[in-house]
Amino acid sequence: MIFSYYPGCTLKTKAKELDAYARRSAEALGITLSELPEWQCCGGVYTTAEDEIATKLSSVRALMEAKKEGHALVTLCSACHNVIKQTQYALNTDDDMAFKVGNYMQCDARAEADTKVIHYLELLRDIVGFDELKKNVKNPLTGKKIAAYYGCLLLRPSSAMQFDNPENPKIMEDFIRAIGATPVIYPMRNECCGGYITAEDPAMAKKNSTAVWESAKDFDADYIITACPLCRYNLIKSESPLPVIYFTELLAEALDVK
Amino acid sequence: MQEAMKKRAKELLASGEVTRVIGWKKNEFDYDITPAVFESAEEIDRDFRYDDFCGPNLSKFTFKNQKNDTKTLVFLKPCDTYSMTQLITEHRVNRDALYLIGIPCFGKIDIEKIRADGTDGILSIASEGADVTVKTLYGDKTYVKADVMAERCLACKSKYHTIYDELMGEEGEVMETGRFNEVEKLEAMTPDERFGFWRGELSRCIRCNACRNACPACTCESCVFDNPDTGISQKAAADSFEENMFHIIRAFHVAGRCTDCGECSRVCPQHIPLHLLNRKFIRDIDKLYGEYQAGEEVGQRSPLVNFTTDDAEPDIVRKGGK
Amino acid sequence: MLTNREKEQILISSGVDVRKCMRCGKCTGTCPAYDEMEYHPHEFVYMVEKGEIEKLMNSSSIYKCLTCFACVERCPRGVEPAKIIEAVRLAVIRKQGNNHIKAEDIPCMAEDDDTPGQLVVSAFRKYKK
Amino acid sequence: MPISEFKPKIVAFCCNWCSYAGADLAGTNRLNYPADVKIIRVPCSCRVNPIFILRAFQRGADGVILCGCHPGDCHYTTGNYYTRRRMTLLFSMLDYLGIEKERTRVEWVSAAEGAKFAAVMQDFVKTVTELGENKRLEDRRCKKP
Amino acid sequence: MQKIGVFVCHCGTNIAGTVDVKAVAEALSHEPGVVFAADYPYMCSESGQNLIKDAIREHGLTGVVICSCSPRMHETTFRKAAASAGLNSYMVEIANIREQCSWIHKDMKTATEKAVILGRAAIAKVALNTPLTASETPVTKRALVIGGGIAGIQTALDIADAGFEVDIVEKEPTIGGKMAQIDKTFPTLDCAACILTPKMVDCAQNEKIHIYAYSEVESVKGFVGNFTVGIKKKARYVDETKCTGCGLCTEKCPMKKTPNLFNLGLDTRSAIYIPFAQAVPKVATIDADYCNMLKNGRCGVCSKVCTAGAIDYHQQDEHIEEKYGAIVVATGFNPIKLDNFDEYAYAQSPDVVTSLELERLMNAAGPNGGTLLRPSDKTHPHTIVFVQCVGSRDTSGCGKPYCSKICCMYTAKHAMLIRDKYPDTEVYVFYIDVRTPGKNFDEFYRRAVEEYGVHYIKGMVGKVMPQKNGKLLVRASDLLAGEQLKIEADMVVLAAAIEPDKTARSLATMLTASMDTNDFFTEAHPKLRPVESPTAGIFLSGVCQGPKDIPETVAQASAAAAKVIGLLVKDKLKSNPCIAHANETLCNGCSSCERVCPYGAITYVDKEFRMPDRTTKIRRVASVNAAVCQGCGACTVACPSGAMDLSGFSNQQIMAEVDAICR
Repeated sequence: MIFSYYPGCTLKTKAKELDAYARRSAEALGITLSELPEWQCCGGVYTTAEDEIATKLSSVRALMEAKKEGHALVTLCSACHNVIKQTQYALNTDDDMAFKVGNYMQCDARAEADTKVIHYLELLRDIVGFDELKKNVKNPLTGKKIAAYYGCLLLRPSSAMQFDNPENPKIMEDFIRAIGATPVIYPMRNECCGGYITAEDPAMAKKNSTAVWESAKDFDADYIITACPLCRYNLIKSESPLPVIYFTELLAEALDVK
Repeated sequence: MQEAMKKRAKELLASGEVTRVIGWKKNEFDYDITPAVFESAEEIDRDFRYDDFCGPNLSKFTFKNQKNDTKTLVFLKPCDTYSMTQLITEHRVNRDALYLIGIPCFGKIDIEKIRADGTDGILSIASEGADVTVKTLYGDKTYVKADVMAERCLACKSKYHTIYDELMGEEGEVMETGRFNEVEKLEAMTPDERFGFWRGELSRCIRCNACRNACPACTCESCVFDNPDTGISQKAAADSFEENMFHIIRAFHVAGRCTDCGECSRVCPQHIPLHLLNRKFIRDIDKLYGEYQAGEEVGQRSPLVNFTTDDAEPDIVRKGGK
Repeated sequence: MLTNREKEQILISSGVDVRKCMRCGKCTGTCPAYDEMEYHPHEFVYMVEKGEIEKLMNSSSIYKCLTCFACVERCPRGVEPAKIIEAVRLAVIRKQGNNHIKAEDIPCMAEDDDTPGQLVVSAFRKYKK
Repeated sequence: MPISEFKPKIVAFCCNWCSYAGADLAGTNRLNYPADVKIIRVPCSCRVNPIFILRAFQRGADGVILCGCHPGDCHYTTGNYYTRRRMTLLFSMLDYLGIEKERTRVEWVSAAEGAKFAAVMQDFVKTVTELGENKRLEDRRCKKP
Repeated sequence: MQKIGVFVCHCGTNIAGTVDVKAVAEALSHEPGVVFAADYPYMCSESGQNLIKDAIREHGLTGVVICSCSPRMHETTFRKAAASAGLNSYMVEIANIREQCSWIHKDMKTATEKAVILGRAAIAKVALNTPLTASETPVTKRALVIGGGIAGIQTALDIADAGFEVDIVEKEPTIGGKMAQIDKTFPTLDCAACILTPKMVDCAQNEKIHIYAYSEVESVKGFVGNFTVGIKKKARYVDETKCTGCGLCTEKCPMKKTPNLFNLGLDTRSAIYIPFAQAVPKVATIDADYCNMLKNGRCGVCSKVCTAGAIDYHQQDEHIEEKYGAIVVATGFNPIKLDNFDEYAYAQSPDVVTSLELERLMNAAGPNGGTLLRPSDKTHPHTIVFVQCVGSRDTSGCGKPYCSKICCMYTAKHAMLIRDKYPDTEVYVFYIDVRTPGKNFDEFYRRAVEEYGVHYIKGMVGKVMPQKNGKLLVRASDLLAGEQLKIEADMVVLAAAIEPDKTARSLATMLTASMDTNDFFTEAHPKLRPVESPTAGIFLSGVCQGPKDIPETVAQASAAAAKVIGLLVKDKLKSNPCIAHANETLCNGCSSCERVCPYGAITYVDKEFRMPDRTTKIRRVASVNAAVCQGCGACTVACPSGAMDLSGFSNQQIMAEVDAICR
């Protein structure tokens, strides 16, 4: 099965491992991730303003590119996923936005950007299936207590993301079970790490991130896993005593392709 | 087949099982065939015909000439059985007073197609298998039957008989012959083209009522267009509106009941393809409410007196879905 | 009448109908940036409705919002306070010379070897035009 | 006739139980919609015969709209289900004959939907005004000189 | 020769403000057939009506057109006026120039022109009106109440008290409804069971009342005065007539792990059960999903211990048909499911409960025998947080857009009861507004604050976070203090919005009674006919019509009963004469009309017709039962020959209106 793939900038630089493990694991699961021939940076964060058009165009281009390729588009970085999904949602629900974007791109933007976009975790859940994944695990991570950290970007706003229950998600926990480990459920798993505020107010970011790992630690987790390079950065910067790793690394380990 | 039919008809008359026979008879020309009532063996021997010109649907004729107090034998082509079944569903004929014999049909010939070839002064026509031989004042001509068959027969929907007491010949099957192709062509046109097409056709209507007279679904005691109390009665269309009105309402009134026998177009002296209106309704019904063939079974519920709670909204037309 | 024009701009830019707010304060109850903010999400909504845009524009609160969408997700009236905050911030940084973060700030960020590119582009999107 | 001057004639058939009451509610709430709309009260949308619709066009209407209770809410239980089928087929036939499909419409308006009634009428009048005069189903004898 | 009178009403300035009424009267006076035209400030006033009556007598009017408000307002008034002057009341037509003209148009010229056209249409119609006479149908003197909560109970008792038979259909094994689950009632704090159970017993003992418990309405046919209702008595596997309610079976039943639905699943019971001690009828029921005997044929203990021999494992659903003159809907409510509100951790922590669950937790007959304990560890809670408006006033799509009305008061009650019984427990109530419009309601709420020291905080809870130590960290805003609060609570109580019972929607369809977008039944008029459905013969009682508390429910229940009694005391009902009729000479007998008739009002008869050639012919023709036909007109369009027509809305009349409007 072939999917178009949008890695995003960070996965080409500081988060190469997130990308590499994802590709290797996909291959092991019989999924071909075909990187879009042309893509630009998503911008890192979605601009909600309705009079901001230019900042949304890179996502629109990625969507159109994927449509041309004829496959559903898979993303991996939480930020890229959030920006692309929110852009697509705006195109579909806001006529004015669709009109303006169409003018920029000289096309019927809504129709040409209607590619299905799924996150790598959704690929595992909906295409591969966690039961099937479990069968492919060669190296189950039995006994590991893992705290899934969702952060904000995968879940919210749920109207656009349609990813999982935004207040009580289970996709990462199901993933953890599939690779043989034990999920740890803790209340801060869908609260913000501070995100980009670390550039503006590092202390604030530290406070937010600390609250997250403290909560995970409180519930006896061994590791924290995430899909977002910035979440991982903030958690590490805030001196998390728990190792913070990308979920794809655990996946690769479980599939024995690390 | 004709001889077998005659023999059987005479048998039934002789036995007293029936007192009347409805079939076809030849008039002045070979191709001028009309429905008729036969009440004696002599009449049958003299006039009874069954050949490739016996197009008229005997169901409507039966409806018009029915008698309750005596039993009538009616010969029905596959087409005609659908109409007969529909008439029985609607309580328009008395099944108990009828003895129905299903007969095969191999497609009827459209004399207009022979004439269109420039063939004039026809003395006689004989159809044998795939060949049609025409004797004229100016010599003989031979046609391949498929070339001169009526359009409605080329798109025949069924060789199967939905009702009979007795079947002569072999039973046929329901067929798929692309009878909606013409409708689809029209649907694919722009509204302007469609408007032009239908204006061109309907403007030729002379309101002779031939379609209404021949139609086995048009059996109203009094047609709304003849009844001065309806406020829409009209004798002749005085305006293009009335041409449209008559045909829209006629098609609407038979929608869900029309068996697509094609009599309307066969009898139209102006050659208006009226069946394309009825087929449009059939096609919409099939697509929107599920396949439905009127006259398939006695007691069916027509889609227009039926519904499901999740039917399509009328919006579907405006939005161009379907 | 300056404020009315500004208000109009905020409403158009955010696409938010502030009049839908029923003053429950759930947005603020859930905001992770609460302690660092002078004006809180519900106050943004209320003050924009009242037309008190200038106070908001002059407050550092506009740079403290994490765009985590917790307020958007949990608002029972579908008001979307985060979009209001972003619209006010944009109204500020779109003005000439008002970039909150400057290109020269990048090297100090880049000094840190682990800084993901995602952080730099996000910060630029939020604080610079 | 220039579009700006063109005032369409719109006939609205409203069922007594839902849509006529919805129209009344629009009035009670002073919700404006164009005066081009004239309402005819019928007990149920299923009372509307296709003949009435054609008759309206014949006599000079530029648009005909039918309003009834929402499917499932018919005062007579099932009337509007028949309306729905009849009108879908009729509208499709008119379209097939090349007659503008925007001139006819069915809308479900409940007794509580005064605002919807006004909005529907505004929209319908706008649509019909843009289409202009009904030419394709007119009867020239019924036109004023 | 038509003699039509036209009467244009000013309705004060309601019409005259935007319509030139004199010009309308003048324009309409020239219409064919019109012999009299006048305008008057208030046509519906006595003097206005006299003007009409005088004109009818003086000019010998054959038809009357009144240009006024909606016929839904005053059609009956004017019909009566006409009748009293000797004109058949169906010779009156109304042109609606208020709701559909003066109130929606601002420009005098436009509105006047439109009023004239509407008047013309009414004149064109009235010219074709025919005198109609209403027929009469008998009334079945028996009422059906659907739902056996406090609303249904009160309605049934009042109807029975007036001497009429009344049946209650209740889907649960016992009547009592939500009130039976409640511990205390506001604002008096008296015990719910103490005031409810005597009424339940009254129902059981009243010989006019028959209770179909554990039953559902399956079908409704007919019309006001003459409903035929199909009732399904679900199999309870216990013979109601034999069971004495001794409860021995429930003690001996080995399947003790069945969720106790009466306690909202907070504890368990046996598979054969009596919901609660005061159940009516006090009869056991077997839960087929849990009973071993019914599931796999192994057990049979209850049958062995039952001395009355009441257990019947082979019992089948029973289908009953009954006739009623009136039907009262009292289907009540349920708290909404909280799936969309996981920020409050309802699914994650057993210590987050709904208010109704709290009622059971505090009830002496509840899972803890009346001692309030945390569900998770059965310890005494020291801090309790109440969250108001969970899913109420919610337009985000997660909850309900309306105010559930009862939550403010029951929360004050809960807070007060807890502080009274456990003074060491701190109680916080997060509110958006405290709504207390009711007799002694605000005083009650103030007592909670002033006497009992309940902490009311204006603001909303954003998130509830279960902690490792078993506490619930509540993050909320205090809007008045301008603070973000973090409270470590032992329990969180959610005031979940209430919604109509799920069975109401399908019932509404059966009854052809309309509902609003929230699935509450619509009343015939929001102010003036609040307990009647727009569908004749259907009445509304309790929360099925909109959120309300117990006092209001009981008041409405009695009001509905009064309306039912008003109907049942009549021996006959006049029926609407605007019904279908078949022209036999045109009828084909094709059955199209019969198939679309929702009331089965059409039958066929064989009729002899004389033919032009002096022979006779027998034909099948349609015949309409005037008592059954409701006048929808579906048949008139299904009929291809135009034989079916509708009195009062005939083909000719409607086309005359079309013509007049398009003129």
